[in-house]
Amino acid sequence: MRMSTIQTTLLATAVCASAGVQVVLGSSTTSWLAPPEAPTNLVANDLPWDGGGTVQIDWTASATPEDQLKGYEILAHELSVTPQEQAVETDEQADRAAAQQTESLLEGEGIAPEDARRQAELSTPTFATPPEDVSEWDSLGIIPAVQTTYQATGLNKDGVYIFKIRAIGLEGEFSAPTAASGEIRPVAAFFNGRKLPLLITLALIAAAVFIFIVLARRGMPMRIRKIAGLEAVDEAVGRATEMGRSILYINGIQDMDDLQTVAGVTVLGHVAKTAAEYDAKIEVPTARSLVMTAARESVQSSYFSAGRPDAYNPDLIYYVTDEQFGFVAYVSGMMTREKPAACFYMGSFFAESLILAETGNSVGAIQIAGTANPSQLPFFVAACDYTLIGEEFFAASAYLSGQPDQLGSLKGQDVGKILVGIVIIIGVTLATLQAITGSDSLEAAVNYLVNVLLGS
Amino acid sequence: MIKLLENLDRRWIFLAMALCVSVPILVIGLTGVTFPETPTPLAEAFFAEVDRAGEANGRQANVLIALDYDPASAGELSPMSASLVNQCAQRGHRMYFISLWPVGPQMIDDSIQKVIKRFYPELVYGKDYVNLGFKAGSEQVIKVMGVDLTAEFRTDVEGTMLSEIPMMEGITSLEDFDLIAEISAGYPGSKEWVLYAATQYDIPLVSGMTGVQAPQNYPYYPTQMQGLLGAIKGAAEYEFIVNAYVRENIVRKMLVKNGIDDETSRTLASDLDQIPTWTTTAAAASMTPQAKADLIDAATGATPGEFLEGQRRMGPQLFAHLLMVLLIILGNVIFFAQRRRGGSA
Amino acid sequence: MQILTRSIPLFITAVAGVVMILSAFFPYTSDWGKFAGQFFNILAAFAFVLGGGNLLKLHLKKISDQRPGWAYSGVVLVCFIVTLFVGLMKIGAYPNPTYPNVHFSGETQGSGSMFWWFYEYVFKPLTSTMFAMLAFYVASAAFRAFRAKNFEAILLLGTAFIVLLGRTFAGVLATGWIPPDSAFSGLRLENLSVYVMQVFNTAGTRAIMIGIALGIASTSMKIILGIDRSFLGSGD
Amino acid sequence: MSSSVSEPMTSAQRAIWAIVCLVIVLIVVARSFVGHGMGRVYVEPKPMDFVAEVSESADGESASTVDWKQLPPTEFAAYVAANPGTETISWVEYDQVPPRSYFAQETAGGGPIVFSWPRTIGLWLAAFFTLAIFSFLYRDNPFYKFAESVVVGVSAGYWMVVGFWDTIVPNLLQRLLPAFSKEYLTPGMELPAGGFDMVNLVFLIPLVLGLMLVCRLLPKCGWMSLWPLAFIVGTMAGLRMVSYIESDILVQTKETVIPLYVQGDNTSSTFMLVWTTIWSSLAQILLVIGVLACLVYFFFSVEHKGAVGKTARVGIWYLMITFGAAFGFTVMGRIALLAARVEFLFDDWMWLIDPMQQREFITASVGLLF
Repeated sequence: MRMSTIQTTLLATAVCASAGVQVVLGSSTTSWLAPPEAPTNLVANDLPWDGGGTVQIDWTASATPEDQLKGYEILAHELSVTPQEQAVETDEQADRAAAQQTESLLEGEGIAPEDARRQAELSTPTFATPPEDVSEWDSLGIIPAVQTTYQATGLNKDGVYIFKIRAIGLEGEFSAPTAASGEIRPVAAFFNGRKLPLLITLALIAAAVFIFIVLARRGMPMRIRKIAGLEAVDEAVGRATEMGRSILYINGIQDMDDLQTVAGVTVLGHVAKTAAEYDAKIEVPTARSLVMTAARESVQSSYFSAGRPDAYNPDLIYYVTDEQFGFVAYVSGMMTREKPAACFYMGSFFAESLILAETGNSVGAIQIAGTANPSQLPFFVAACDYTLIGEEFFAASAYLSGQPDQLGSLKGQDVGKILVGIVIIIGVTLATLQAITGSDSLEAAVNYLVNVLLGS
Repeated sequence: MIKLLENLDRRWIFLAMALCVSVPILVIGLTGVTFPETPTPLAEAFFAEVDRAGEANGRQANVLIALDYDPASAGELSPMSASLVNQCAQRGHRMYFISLWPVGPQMIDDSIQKVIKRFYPELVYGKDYVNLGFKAGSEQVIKVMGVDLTAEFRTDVEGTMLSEIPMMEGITSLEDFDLIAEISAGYPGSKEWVLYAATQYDIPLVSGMTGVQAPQNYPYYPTQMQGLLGAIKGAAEYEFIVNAYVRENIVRKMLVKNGIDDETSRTLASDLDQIPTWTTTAAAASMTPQAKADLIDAATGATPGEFLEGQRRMGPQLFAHLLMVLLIILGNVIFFAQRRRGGSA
Repeated sequence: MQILTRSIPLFITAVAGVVMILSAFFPYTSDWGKFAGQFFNILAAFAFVLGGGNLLKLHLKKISDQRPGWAYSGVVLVCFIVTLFVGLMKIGAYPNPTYPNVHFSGETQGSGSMFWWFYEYVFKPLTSTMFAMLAFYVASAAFRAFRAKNFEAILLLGTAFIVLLGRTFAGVLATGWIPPDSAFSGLRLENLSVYVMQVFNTAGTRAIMIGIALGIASTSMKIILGIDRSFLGSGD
Repeated sequence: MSSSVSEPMTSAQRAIWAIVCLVIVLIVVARSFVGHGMGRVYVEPKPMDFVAEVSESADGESASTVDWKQLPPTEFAAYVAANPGTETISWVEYDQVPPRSYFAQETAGGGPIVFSWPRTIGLWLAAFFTLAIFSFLYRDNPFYKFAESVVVGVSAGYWMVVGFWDTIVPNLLQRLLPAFSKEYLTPGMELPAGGFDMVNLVFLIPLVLGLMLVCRLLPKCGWMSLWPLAFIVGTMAGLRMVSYIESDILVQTKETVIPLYVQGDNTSSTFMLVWTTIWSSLAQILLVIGVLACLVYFFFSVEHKGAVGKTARVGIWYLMITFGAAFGFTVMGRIALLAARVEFLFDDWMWLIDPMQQREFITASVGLLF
């Protein structure tokens, strides 16, 4: 809602420019020299459906014509409680006191709970009298004279405010301020209405994912396109077996709270299963102890399902160190010594991506990488044979697992992409037509789409 | 020749890189000459946003300065922080330093020592700037600060309670800041500030970042991030703008202090080259010779080395980039030569 | 055991996740979100303890097994313990001038303390030099890995050239002859690099971001609903 | 590509490397005997003296309070002499000063600035570690292994210390043990009314979860860490789900809703107007096409064939340009980091260059090089 400074400046310039004309034309009259008339009927209200901290202010325009005004200045004053009340106000007792008051009010008058609470809180403390001189009030800014409404944002949710407004003439002379508004506490509403579009989007995406998961569980076939990097997994494992060398799997350097690491563990399960079938050795150094635990569980169950539980060796999955470069130094040293035939880098990678891919390249390994950290993708793309890019990497874990739940959620994500695509196409079409025709109704439609449907 | 290059030991490449970086540093260090900078719109936007902080709310601006980096990235980022603090101090903004990185407090300390203590000794700790230190928890810290700042930050870095710090009065949540200025080296960093602060609470955000992060943050500019400095180039450009601004401001203040009227001071400060000749004119008669000498020094003297770090580093940058381009071309020449011979790539 | 290792953790995950989602929409619940956030931050600090403990365990084992290079494990341990002791005890740190009688009141990393010394002269040079090594690796990778194998690779290299040259003085040298206000000023390298960043890079990054966000949203939902529980150690 | 790292070097190559090393060593040795030497740190002592001011409480029942007052060194001596038996606390802090100040003091014949052994040793140690790490570029060696072990140990300890003092103490101990914290750790805190705030009992939850997390270290109790892990993963999932949808889906979609036609802003001539219109409209069109094409690339339900395949290919082109840009920027960053380290060696340690004007400029050292 905030007006950009450029817009304000433009408006101010426009106002000034027209004023210049006015001065020349109306030089015989002196009306613009006198202070402008004060605006009237000031009403301030807590903005409903918000997260708190915003007050809506409306007023009737000054009697002085718009083109003779520089604008209106919004003044606010946060009321301070008188000293003896302060002790109560500072801790939880105030809330309790307010709650009791709320109850009594609710019983007696049957008004809406939210308003009751606010009134209760307002009536408890007595406030120090605000300063008479408005120059001691906080100025919230000067807005163009064409406006008769303003949203004061960023106020203290627990504070109580009163407002005044005054007109400013072209020469910067002030009108008398209006009478103070009522005392307003910019409380938070039960539901933050400004977040409604977000909630709807969230619900849509969640519903799409959920519905497809349910459909998949009911046995609806889920077709997913081939992902090039994954086709190469068998080839890489096969080559390692042929050469009698090991497979190295790096699960990124982040902990289990990173969703990429979780996806990496799922991919590891598949690679380990293939390795078990081919009877190839797979080695997994990790940078986090929790990842080591998860990786052991995952590999063990893969060996079980491949029917080779005896071949599972937990000692090949081990923790090195949390320190980024310590870990890299260890892994690159190990790679030069053992020369693995295939290297997998699946997870969240940072600067070490380059060192790993470089070293892997120098020992001549087949390298397959997957990460959602875009900054590291160029190095993987350049130095590895196959790379899973961004969302592909998340999709890969679903694709490999072959579980209906995972595939269903992938379909749900596709629905999200279709939605985004449709909104972009409609929006761009409308905006382009608007830019060419200059139509007002189209402009309104675009503004509605951009500012309301897609959030503030 | 091709044969030789094919088997080139990578240590020769390392040596070439070392020379490309160290020789320009030596030469620039000895001669003090740097390459001229032409600021791009992004750096100008960064400067303008810091400059106008607080104007919308019509008060002295509260600027939250988050230095989320460690010494490993300081090479790229410390010039940005130095210039940022320089601009804020010169502009009279109140500075609140925090960090989401464990070693961040040291970076804050460096900036305070290097800029505030040295060039703005008149600023008072607790009134003009405060160091709130590090908190663990990454984006969760931002999230909690959005609701209740004191729940997360109870003391400053020296253990003084926030209630005893004058400038903390009236600061309860992120919304009480007029600008968030953030220097970031990764996670948590600019993306998190965009996600959890700028987008949620509609607070202006400017961010300086390492080159690695810059491409991913471009889509946020200019709606969710009002200024963006990428890598050492961004730092050098910003440094250039801030230095010019600071010099102009200092000269103007000096003139006003010496009784020159505002209008003249402004025009003079905007064209510093004319200062030495101007001091010989009658208009400057009211100034003492000492004041004149100080003024000429302020207008034309050398910029302190602290504020040239970024511009100095653009020298090695140029030669290293040329080396990189050369290496890629050379690598491809070998690649195509091999392919023609039928060798495997 | 199933209850302790499966049911309760899944319940905790669901509650924690739902609370975080609700607190975004219902201001009255933002306090819950605040508590959850604070708890998380405290846990994050405990995770450092876990990391330190793991380190201790790993290297003690290496030493007791007398594995190759165990002497270096000894170095790790000594450094770890000394840093920890010096920092936790605030050895050589000055108290806060307001409370000179309380030893622990001062700044942990205050200039002049032992802990600061460790930071300034050990931690800082080591980590930043480790990071600086990447400049060398980048050069060697440029020579060996970036091959114009196909059209895609040529695009990648071409953009890299534009950025590399456009972001230094070389750009000005190479294309500075194009007048800045002519019709072709957009072809000056420094302008071209900005154009590439704002159009192509923004488009690509934006699509990647939207895709990843969708991936994260659906994975988060699966985690909260208990469908994806691989983080608890197994795929099912 | 086969590796060339493991190939033995020819003797000529070895000789070149030996010469390079020798030259560096010679410069260092020579440099330390020229002028004021190199790599020295000077500090200025700053005495901090406090005296106790005991004030009796008004009612005479509760204990008297002690206030500590800082006095300048001159007043301090007089105060102590005047009030024997007063409790005092004193220590000396040291501020690092540029060597220039020390040289000036020497010329002037005396002053408070002194040479600092701990910091000078530290600086040389830092230089040693820097070179030890760089030595890995030549080959793995004991110096590097030593430096690597040190960094692992120190960083783990460093994180624990900072986490303890900056998070555990203020956010956990202050809440659960207010009296203890005020007495020994953070005397500046305010005690809640009654000495303890019952609301803070809720902070027992993170304490218990935290201890359970640490239980991962015990062989039998590993499962206990699953609870805090579940909490971490759960909060992260909830937090990220909402914020990613808001910031990366809604806002990014909104940013892409732009008109494909933009009027140019250069009105100097009709040609320039048309030209800038084409140029800026083209930017918008390319942007929208790019976002849509890349989205198609990430679409998993349809095979990349026919029209979809062609669009996806355009998507890949965009992605490759994106990666090229990322590569260029990454290179920039890495080189700046290296430059910073080299500056440390040349400036702080070897005193070859002096960009911060910390010392008198020594021309002799320049002569050594050129």
